[in-house]
Amino acid sequence: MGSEMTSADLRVSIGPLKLKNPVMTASGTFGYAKEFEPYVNLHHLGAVVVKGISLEPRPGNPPPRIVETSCGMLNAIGLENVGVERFISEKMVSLQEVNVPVIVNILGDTLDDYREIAARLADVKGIAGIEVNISCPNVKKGGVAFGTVPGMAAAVTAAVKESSSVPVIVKLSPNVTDITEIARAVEDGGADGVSLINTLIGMAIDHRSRRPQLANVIGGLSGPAIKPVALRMVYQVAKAVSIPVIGIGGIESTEDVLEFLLAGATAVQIGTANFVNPRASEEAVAGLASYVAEQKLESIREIIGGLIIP
Amino acid sequence: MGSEMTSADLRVSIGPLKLKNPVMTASGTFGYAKEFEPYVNLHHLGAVVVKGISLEPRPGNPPPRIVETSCGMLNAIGLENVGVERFISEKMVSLQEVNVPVIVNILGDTLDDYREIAARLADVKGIAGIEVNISCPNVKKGGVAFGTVPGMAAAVTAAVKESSSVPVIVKLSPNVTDITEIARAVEDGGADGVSLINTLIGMAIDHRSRRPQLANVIGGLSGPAIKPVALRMVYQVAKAVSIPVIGIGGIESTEDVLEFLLAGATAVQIGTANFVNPRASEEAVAGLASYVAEQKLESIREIIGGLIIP
Amino acid sequence: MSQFQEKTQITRIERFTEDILRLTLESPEIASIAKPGQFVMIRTGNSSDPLLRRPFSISQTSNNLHFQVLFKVVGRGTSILAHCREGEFLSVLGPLGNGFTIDCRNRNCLVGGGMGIAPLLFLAKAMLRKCPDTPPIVVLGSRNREELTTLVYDFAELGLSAYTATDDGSLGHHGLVTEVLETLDLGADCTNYVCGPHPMMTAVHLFCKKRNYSCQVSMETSMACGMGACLGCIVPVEKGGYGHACTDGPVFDAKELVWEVK
Amino acid sequence: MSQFQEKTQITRIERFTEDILRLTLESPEIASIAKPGQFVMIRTGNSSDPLLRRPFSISQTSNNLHFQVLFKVVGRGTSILAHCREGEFLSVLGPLGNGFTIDCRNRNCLVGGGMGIAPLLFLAKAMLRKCPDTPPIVVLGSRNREELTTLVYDFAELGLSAYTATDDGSLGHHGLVTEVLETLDLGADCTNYVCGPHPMMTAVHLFCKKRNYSCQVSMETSMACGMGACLGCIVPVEKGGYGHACTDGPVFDAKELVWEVK
Ligand SMILES: Cc1cc2nc3c(=O)[nH]c(=O)nc-3n(C[C@H](O)[C@H](O)[C@H](O)COP(=O)(O)OP(=O)(O)OC[C@H]3O[C@@H](n4cnc5c(N)ncnc54)[C@H](O)[C@@H]3O)c2cc1C
Ligand SMILES: Cc1cc2nc3c(=O)[nH]c(=O)nc-3n(C[C@H](O)[C@H](O)[C@H](O)COP(=O)(O)OP(=O)(O)OC[C@H]3O[C@@H](n4cnc5c(N)ncnc54)[C@H](O)[C@@H]3O)c2cc1C
Ligand SMILES: Cc1cc2nc3c(=O)[nH]c(=O)nc-3n(C[C@H](O)[C@H](O)[C@H](O)COP(=O)(O)O)c2cc1C
Ligand SMILES: Cc1cc2nc3c(=O)[nH]c(=O)nc-3n(C[C@H](O)[C@H](O)[C@H](O)COP(=O)(O)O)c2cc1C
Ligand code: FES
Ligand code: FES
Repeated sequence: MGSEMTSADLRVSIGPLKLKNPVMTASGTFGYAKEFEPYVNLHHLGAVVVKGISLEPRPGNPPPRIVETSCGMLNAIGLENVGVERFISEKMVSLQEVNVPVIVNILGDTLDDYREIAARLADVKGIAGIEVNISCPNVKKGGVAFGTVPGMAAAVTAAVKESSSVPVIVKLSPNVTDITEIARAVEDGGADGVSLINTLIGMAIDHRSRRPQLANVIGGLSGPAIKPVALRMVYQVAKAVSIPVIGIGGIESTEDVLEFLLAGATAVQIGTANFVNPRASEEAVAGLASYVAEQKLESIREIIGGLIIP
Repeated sequence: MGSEMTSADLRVSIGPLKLKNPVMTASGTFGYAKEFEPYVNLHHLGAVVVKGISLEPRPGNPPPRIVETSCGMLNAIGLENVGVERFISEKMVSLQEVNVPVIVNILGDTLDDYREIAARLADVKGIAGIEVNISCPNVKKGGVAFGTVPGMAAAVTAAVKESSSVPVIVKLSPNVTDITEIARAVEDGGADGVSLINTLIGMAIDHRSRRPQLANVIGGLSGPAIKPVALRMVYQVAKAVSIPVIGIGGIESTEDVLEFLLAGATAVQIGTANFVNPRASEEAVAGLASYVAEQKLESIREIIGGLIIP
Repeated sequence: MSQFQEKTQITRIERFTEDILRLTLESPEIASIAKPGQFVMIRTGNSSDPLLRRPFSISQTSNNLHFQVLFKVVGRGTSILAHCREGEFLSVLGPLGNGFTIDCRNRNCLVGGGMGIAPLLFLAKAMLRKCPDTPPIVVLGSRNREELTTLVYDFAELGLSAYTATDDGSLGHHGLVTEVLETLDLGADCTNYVCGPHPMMTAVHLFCKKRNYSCQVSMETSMACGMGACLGCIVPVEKGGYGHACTDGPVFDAKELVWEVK
Repeated sequence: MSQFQEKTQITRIERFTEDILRLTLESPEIASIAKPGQFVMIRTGNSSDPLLRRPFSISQTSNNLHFQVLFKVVGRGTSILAHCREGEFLSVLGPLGNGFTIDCRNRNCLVGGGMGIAPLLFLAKAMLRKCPDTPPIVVLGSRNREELTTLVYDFAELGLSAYTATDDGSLGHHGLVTEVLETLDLGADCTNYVCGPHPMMTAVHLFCKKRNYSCQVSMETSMACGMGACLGCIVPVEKGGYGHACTDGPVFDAKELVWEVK
C-alpha cells in the first residue's frame, strides 16, 4: 500500500492550493483531526477540514443532537465550537504538529463576522486554506441563509477573500432551487474553489412521544442517503463554473470517490463515513492509488470530469 | 382487521374531497391500480393517484430508467403514458369498476396543456380529484420548472382550477429554496390542497463504465432515503398554508404515516414502498385503525399536526 | 394470479460453485401455478438497503409444492441471498411475467447461457409433457465445467443430453453456443427458446433470422416492481416505443425487439 | 490507545432471556487495555441501514484475550446483533471513554439497573484487585428474576453477594434499587458507581447528595462516532455548556451534571 501510494500520481490543485491527493475529511466529522490519530495516518490525507469556527465560542444546541435515519443521519450540533481565539491558541497548535494541510471551516451571522474571522486567521501558521460555510442564516438580513441568495453569497466570498491570505473555498448549501447560480456568484466573488454539498435540511419525529427527535426540531441530513443529490449537484456545478469543485455527500469508498471525480470534482471530502469507518479517508487514498495503477493512468487527474454521456 | 377498519374513524377531507382514510398511493408507483388487485383490497384505500397523464401519449425515456441507491431509487421514466384520450377511453373504464376514489395526476409543457387536460377530464365519470404535477419544465419559459417559480405555480393552479369540476391538488417539487413560498402561491391560485414531496433530483454513476446509470443522466430520488427531507417540508408547509397538506416521501409503514400526520399532513401517499411491499398501503390503513383503537382516539384527525414542540 | 408471500421457507440450498447456488423454496401457491419463463421478485434482506426486490427466473417446480431459483452472486442482493440458511424465510412475489409459448408443431431447441439456463429446465419438463414425441434439443453455455455439471445432469435425468459449450473448453465445445448451433441439424422449422447474456441472445437471434427460425428470448432488465407499476423495465420494440419486460415479457418474440448489432 | 478492529470474532453467545444476550468477542488488543466503564462501538450489520455503530459497555474481559458485551434487544441494531452466530466477525472500535475512577479509601457501592449492570462486573473485578480489603457492596435492579440470575451468579463467583430489586418482586426487593440503598449501612463515606436508566441514576444521585456520598454515573446518550468527532453525545454540565459522553465520559461525577428533577 505504502509503495503504491507514493508511486501513483494523485496530486490535485484547488486553485493555488496543492494537495498530494484529492481526499479530504469534511468539516464537523473529523474533529480537530487528533481524534483520528489512533486510526489514520493523517499525513496520508489530502487535507483535513476542521469543525466550523465562529468569532465567539458557541455551546451548540441542546440534546438530542443526532438521530439516525435510513442510510443517513440528521445532526443539529448547532455549530458548537471554541471560537476563533481558542481555536488559534489551542487547536491549531496541535494541528501544526500534524503533517497535513489544514483547511479551516468558518461561519458567521453577519458579513463582518466572516471578514473578522478570516482576518484573525490570516497570519496563523499552518493554515492551508479557508472553507466558508454559507449555510448559516444571515441575522442582519432576517435570517435568510447567505447560501441561498446569489448576491449575499458573492458578498461573503468577497469579504473573506479580501481579508484572507490563503486560498478560499466556499461551501455551498444544497437547499436551493439552482445551485449553479450560487456557484457562479461565489466564483464571481473571487472564490478559489467551491465545495458541495452541505447537509440537506431534514427532520425526524418519534411517533410514540409525538415529539421531534432533535431538540432543534430540524437538522442536517448526511450520509449515503444524500449521495445521489450530491453527485447531481457536483455534476451541474462543475459544468457551470471554471474554478475547481470539491465533492461532498455520502462518500464511503474509493468507488464513491471515483464517481465524484468523474462527475467533475477535483477533490472530495468524506464526512459521515468517518463515524462508521474511521479509516475511510485513508482507505480511499490507498484505493485511488491502486486504481491509478490498475487502470494505468498517468495521474488521477485524467478521470476528473471524465463522465461519458452517450 | 376488517372490523377494526370499519370501527375506527379514519376519515379525512382534502377540501371538498372526502376520504374514508388518509392513505393514498403515489402517482407513478401504483400503475392504474389494477396491477395491485392481486395483493390489495383496493377499496380499503383512501384513494389511488394514477400515473401522470399528458395531453399526447409519451413513450418516455430510453433504458436504463431506474437504479437503486442507498435506501432509495432514482427513476427517469420520462413520464411514459398513454395520453389523456386513451386514458379516458381505456384506463378510466377499468378504474371505474374499482370502488376507490381515483385522483388523476396531470402534467404539461405549457399552461394550455394543463388547462386542456383538465378540461378533457372534467366530465369523465369516476374522477375524484386532480393532482397537478408542476415539477415539469415549462417549455415556453425556457424549461424552468413550473414548480420552482411562485408566479408560474400559481398560474398553473388557476388554469387547472378554472377548467376542472373536481378538487385540485397541486404536487410540489422539493427542489426549491423555499417550498412554503410555492405552497402559498398555489394556495392563492385556488388549490384545494397541496401534496409533497415529489422526487429530489439526483444522479448515479457507474465508475467502471464511466457512464451515468440512467440514460437520462439525472433522475428523481425516492424511497426511505428522502423521508427526513419530506417530513421537514411537510412540517413547514403545513404551518405556512391553511389548505390541507398531503405528505409523500419514503413512507413504508404505519409509523411513517403517523409521523407525517403529526407533522401536519391531513393525508399521505405511499410511493416506492409499493414496489417493495405491494401490500404497504393496505397494511398502513389497518395499522392506523389499530392505532386509533389502541390510543383510544375519537378519530385519526386528532393527531394531525399534533407534533409537540417542547 | 400472482402471489405475495412474505414467508416462503428455504427448504434446501445447493452450492454449485463458490458463487452459483440453487435455492429450493416451499410455496404450493407459487409452485402450482408457475409456468416456464416466469419469474419471482425476492426481497434479499430485512433492511432498506438494499431496498428493492431482485428478479429471478423460476428454474423448476416440483409436486406443486416447491420451486427453485438458480442464481449467481453478482452484487449485494445476491450476496445476502447466498448467506441464507435452510429453514429461513424469504419474502417472494410471483409468479410474474408471461413465460415461454411452447410450440409442439416445430422442432424445439433450448439455448441457455450462464444463469440463463435457469428457466430452461422447467421449460424442458413442460415441453416433454406437452410434446412427448419431440423432445427438445438442448444447448448450454457457461464459463466452465464446474458451473454446468449439475445442470447437465438434471437435463440428463429428463432423458435430454445437452450439447455444451464453455469459455475455457473444460466441457464440450470450446467457444460459443452459436458455434454449436451452427453444427446441429435443426431442420427447416425450429423454434428456439433462448435465455442468457444479451450478446449471446443477439447472436442466437441473428442465427435464427438467417435461417428463418422462430426465436423466443427472455430479457433481463432493471426492475423495481416486477408487475407493471414502475415502468422501469423497458425494452425497445421494433414497432416503436417500448415493451415492459415484467408484463409483456420477460419472454419476447425476438423479431419484435430492436437489436443493436455492431 | 483505542483500536479499530474490523474482524473481531464472536467466540460465544449466551442468551439470558429472549431479548438479553451476552457476546464474547476475541480481541487481545481491546481486552488487554480496557478499563471498567469504557465502551466499544459495534457495527451491527454490513449494509448502510442501520448506518451508525452502536455503543456497548465492556462488561468483562478475560485473560487479556476476550471481552464481553451484555445487551438487550431494543431496536434494529441490537436485533441484528442478536441474530449473529458464533464464529462470525464484528467490526469493533474501542475501548472508548474514560471509565470509572476506583477509589480505595472509601466504602464502594456498585449500583446497576437493567443493562446498566453490564460494566459493573468488570468494575467489581478491578476493584477487588485494587482494593482487596474492601469488597464493594453490589445492588442490582431489573425487571425480573430471569434477567438477573446469571449476573448475580457471576458476582457470586467473585465472592460478592448482590442485593437485588426487581420490578415484579420475583427476585429480592420488590421495587427500586434506591429503596434497597436506603436500608443498607453504607457508613459516612461511600463512593457509588452507578449505571442504569436515567430515572434510576437521578434517584441514586439524589440519595448520594443527601448523604454527601460521592457518585459516579455512566451516562447513555445518542452517539454517532464514540470518539469526540461528531459532538452528538452531549450532557449538560453544572458549570454551563456541555460535556461529551464519549470522551469526557461516559462516567461523570454526578455533582458536575445537570439533573432535571421533577
Ligand atoms: C426476469 C429476470 C430473471 C432473472 N433471473 C435470474 C436467474 O434466474 N438467476 C440469476 O442469477 N439472475 C437472474 N436475473 C438477474 C438478477 O436479477 C440479478 O443478477 C440480480 O438482481 C442482481 O442483484 P444484486 O443485488 O446481487 O446485484 P446489484 O448489486 O444490484 O448489481 C451488481 C451488478 O450486477 C448488475 N446487474 C444488476 N441487475 C442486473 C440484471 N437484472 N441483469 C444484469 N445485470 C444486472 C449490475 O449492473 C451490477 O454491475 C434475472 C433478471 C431478470 C430481470
Ligand atoms: C456508553 C454507552 C454504553 C452502553 N452500553 C450498553 C450495554 O452495555 N448494553 C446495552 O444493552 N445497551 C447499552 N447502551 C445502549 C445501546 O447503545 C442502545 O440500546 C443501542 O444503541 C440501541 O440500538 P438499536 O439499533 O437496537 O436501537 P434503535 O433502533 O437505535 O432504537 C430503538 C429504541 O431504543 C432507544 N435508544 C437508542 N439508543 C439508545 C441509547 N443510547 N440509550 C437509550 N435508548 C436508546 C431509541 O430511542 C428507540 O426508542 C449503551 C449506550 C451508551 C451510550
Ligand atoms: C455531525 C456533523 C457536523 C457537521 N458540522 C459541519 C460544520 O461545522 N461546518 C460545515 O460546513 N459542515 C458541517 N457538516 C457537514 C459535512 O461537512 C458534510 O458537508 C455533510 O455531512 C455531507 O457529507 P457526508 O454525507 O459525507 O457526511 C457536518 C456534518 C455532520 C454529520
Ligand atoms: C417510478 C416512479 C414514477 C413516478 N412517476 C410520477 C408521476 O408520473 N407523477 C408524479 O407526480 N410523481 C411521480 N413519482 C413521484 C412519486 O409519486 C412520489 O412523489 C415520490 O416517489 C416520493 O415518494 P416515495 O418516496 O414514497 O416514493 C414517481 C415516482 C417513482 C418512483
Ligand atoms: S418492473 Fe416495474 S413495470 Fe416492469
Ligand atoms: S459520540 Fe461523537 S462526539 Fe461523542
